[in-house]
Amino acid sequence: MILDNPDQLIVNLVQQGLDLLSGFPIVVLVLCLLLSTVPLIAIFPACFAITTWLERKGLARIQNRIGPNRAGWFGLLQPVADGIKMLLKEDIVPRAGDQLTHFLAPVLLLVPAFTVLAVLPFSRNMTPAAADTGVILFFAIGSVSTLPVFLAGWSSHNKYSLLGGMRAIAQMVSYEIPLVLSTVTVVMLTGSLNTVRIVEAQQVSSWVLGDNAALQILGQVLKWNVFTPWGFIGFLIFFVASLAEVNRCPFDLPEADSEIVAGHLTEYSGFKYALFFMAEYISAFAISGLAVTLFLGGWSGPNIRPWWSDDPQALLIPGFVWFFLKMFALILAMIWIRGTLPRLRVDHLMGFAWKFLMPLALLNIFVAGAYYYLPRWIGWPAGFVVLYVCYEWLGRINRGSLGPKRTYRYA
Amino acid sequence: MVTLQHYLILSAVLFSIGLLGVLTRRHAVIVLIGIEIMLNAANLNLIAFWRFGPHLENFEGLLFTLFSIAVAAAEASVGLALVIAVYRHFKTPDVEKMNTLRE
Amino acid sequence: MNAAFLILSLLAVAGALLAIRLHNLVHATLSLMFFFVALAGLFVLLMAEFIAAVQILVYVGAVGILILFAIMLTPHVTGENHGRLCSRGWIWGLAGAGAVFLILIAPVLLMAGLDTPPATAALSPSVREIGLVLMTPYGIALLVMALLLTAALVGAVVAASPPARDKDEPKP
Amino acid sequence: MLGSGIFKGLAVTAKNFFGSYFCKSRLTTLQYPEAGNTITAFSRNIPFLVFDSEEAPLDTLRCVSCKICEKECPPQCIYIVQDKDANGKALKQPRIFDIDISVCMGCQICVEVCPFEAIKMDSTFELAGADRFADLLLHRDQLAKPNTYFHKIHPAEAQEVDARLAAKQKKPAAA
Repeated sequence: MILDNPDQLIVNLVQQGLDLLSGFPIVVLVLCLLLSTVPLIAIFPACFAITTWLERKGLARIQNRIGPNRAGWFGLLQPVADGIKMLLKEDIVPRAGDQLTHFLAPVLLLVPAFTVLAVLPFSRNMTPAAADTGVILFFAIGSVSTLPVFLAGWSSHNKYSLLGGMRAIAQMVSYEIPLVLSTVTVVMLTGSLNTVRIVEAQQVSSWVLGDNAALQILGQVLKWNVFTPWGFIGFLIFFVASLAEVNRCPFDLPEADSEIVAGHLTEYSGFKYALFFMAEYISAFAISGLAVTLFLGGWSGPNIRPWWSDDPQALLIPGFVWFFLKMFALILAMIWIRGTLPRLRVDHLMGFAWKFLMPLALLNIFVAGAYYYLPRWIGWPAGFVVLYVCYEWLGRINRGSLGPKRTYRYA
Repeated sequence: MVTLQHYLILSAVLFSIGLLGVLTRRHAVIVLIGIEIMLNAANLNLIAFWRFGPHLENFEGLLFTLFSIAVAAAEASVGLALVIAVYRHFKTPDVEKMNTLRE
Repeated sequence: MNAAFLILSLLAVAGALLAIRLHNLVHATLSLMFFFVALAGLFVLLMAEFIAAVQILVYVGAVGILILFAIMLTPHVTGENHGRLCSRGWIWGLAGAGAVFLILIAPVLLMAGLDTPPATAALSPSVREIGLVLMTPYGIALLVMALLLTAALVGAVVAASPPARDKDEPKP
Repeated sequence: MLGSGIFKGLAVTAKNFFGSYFCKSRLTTLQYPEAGNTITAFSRNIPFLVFDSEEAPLDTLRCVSCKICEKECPPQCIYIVQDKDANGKALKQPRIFDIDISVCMGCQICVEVCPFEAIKMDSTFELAGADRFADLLLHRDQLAKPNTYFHKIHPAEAQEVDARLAAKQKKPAAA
């Protein structure tokens, strides 16, 4: 019965469909290629549209405004209206700029943004490219995205654009280091770079395969990496660094609108601008998806086996539901932070990456190593204590002096 | 069928292109780019020999390439730092004009 | 001949040629990036997936960006008003490169007569195996590499930092 | 604890977010066409010409076409041509009085300099048109609005002006 395992419903349906066509290997090959790419290209832009609406609504409510409410029910058609507007706008290219690179930059930025999605495990057996080098592939392809941002800044032949581009490079290169170092702990304790293996390692398989429903739920939650000391700090470092990596507030210096107009986006209009915007959001999805995979248990969530099923692997709620729920929770946290924190200064930004996040991530690796060898009942509290002390200590030595207390004569 | 020869010819072509860049261009950064191209051509050679060699399970070609990439990264950082330092001194990126040893 | 190999090798050769022939340095760096990516594709064809990832991470993500930074830190470098592209005596450079090419290609062409061993059965080494080899027999090499990278880091900072100002000199 | 300020800030924004759903007084936005607009007695936008009698609007314009406002207007958006009778004698009224509101910056200098209280500031703002040249050049008949309208939009100021005009009319009678 195909309904035995709701979790694998789509996978099984696709498998049966492909089995029907097994006489035509070329068709099957093409279909496999399309099935692993088209859903990504269809679903994530749709998520992007929903997120722009969510972001505008959320930010508006945070500032006690109403937000878009004209296009469609509760303004839900606003993304469509924005898209049409962007398509119809004039595409302006600066005459002194570099025509070819000005055109190439948004396209080149979109390619890595979409490609990295392929290594994310959306559910069991639903990883477009279950590569053995998954995590490193993610960072390798992700690191390409600095180049188009620079090219956009340079090709516009505009001071603000160039400043934004240079800021973007400096920021992305610096924050990649804590980002990678915080994932090292997960890779170390899982013993694999494969994203599927990393998710499977965050489940207590004996409990999940057992008969007790409560244990099935707990077995898919308790072993998430975020509940360990190194995982908790690692997740925090990863999240903060990923905010900087995708140029979100409070690290949106490359496109700081109050200082340098819009940074590397200044000279872009129409659909090229929309492409930049989309690439930014899709890389935000990708990096949140990686955070979910590495620290928040990927597709596993409070889930039980359907009562009518005999398959021990079967799950009631499909795994991708949990994956997307967690991913959107992180995106909402990003929006919340955007509505709260003001932008950093450039020197603070660099200092935060190099003097605070990087040493903390390095210490975290040592703690993770010790945690692996110590018994859990020592390692767990001791890890938290050590990391908390390090956190406070690093904060203290980075605080700097406020200078002499100012007095205002006329105020 | 792609054989070892194809990779070797490709690698030789790339190496010569890199060498051409180093020998004929005047700009210091382009000279460095030529050196990077040559290093990459050598890496391709190493991997091709590993792939078509008899001992796939030893990973010697892979590891050699890994180390050579690391060395190339170090070389690039030091080389570009030197380009900047030399530029600051001579006020030109032109390697032809850097023809004095002191002052 | 394999279509993937043909396309990737043409891309690599075109990227390398453009990288050394273009006037505009940023364009040259861009085509160098295409060369790096094409080479990573070739590595994937040769079943060295991990090396391909490292190639993109190090070359496109780090070395290329470093070159761009160097270009941006030295003013008057991006312009195309350089006049001559090649150095004096470029003809000798061309001759030298051609000679090296002939020397490199000769053994390959001579070898074409011999029967080469066919490629062994597909084996995609897992990262775990590479890591184990890297840690046990090549551990010392790894440590030396770490030392080299640290030295390069310090050296680059020292070389690129501006010369120290004299203490007697009045501050601007 | 280090970083606790961030959580305080997040709490504040969360309170705003949820508060805007429950506490109506937080949402101060007026939904413009349906819920009216926010024009007050202090709103000032573009000038208009005041006339006294509703029966003959263009004959009872206070404007005497002295052209002071035309000279004083900083962006020079006012164009006046004096009216003449059949004999060619100049009349104390404008034949053409045009204001290009795409140029007008709403500085109110024309109002300040007018000795006859003939030009006043309007508070209308729905001025969009389909033609950016013809629709934004307002003519005499479009600019002329009754004194009652002035009373409606700026009551206090209009009363003051009426009192001043009445005093002026009395003075020559007394003298």
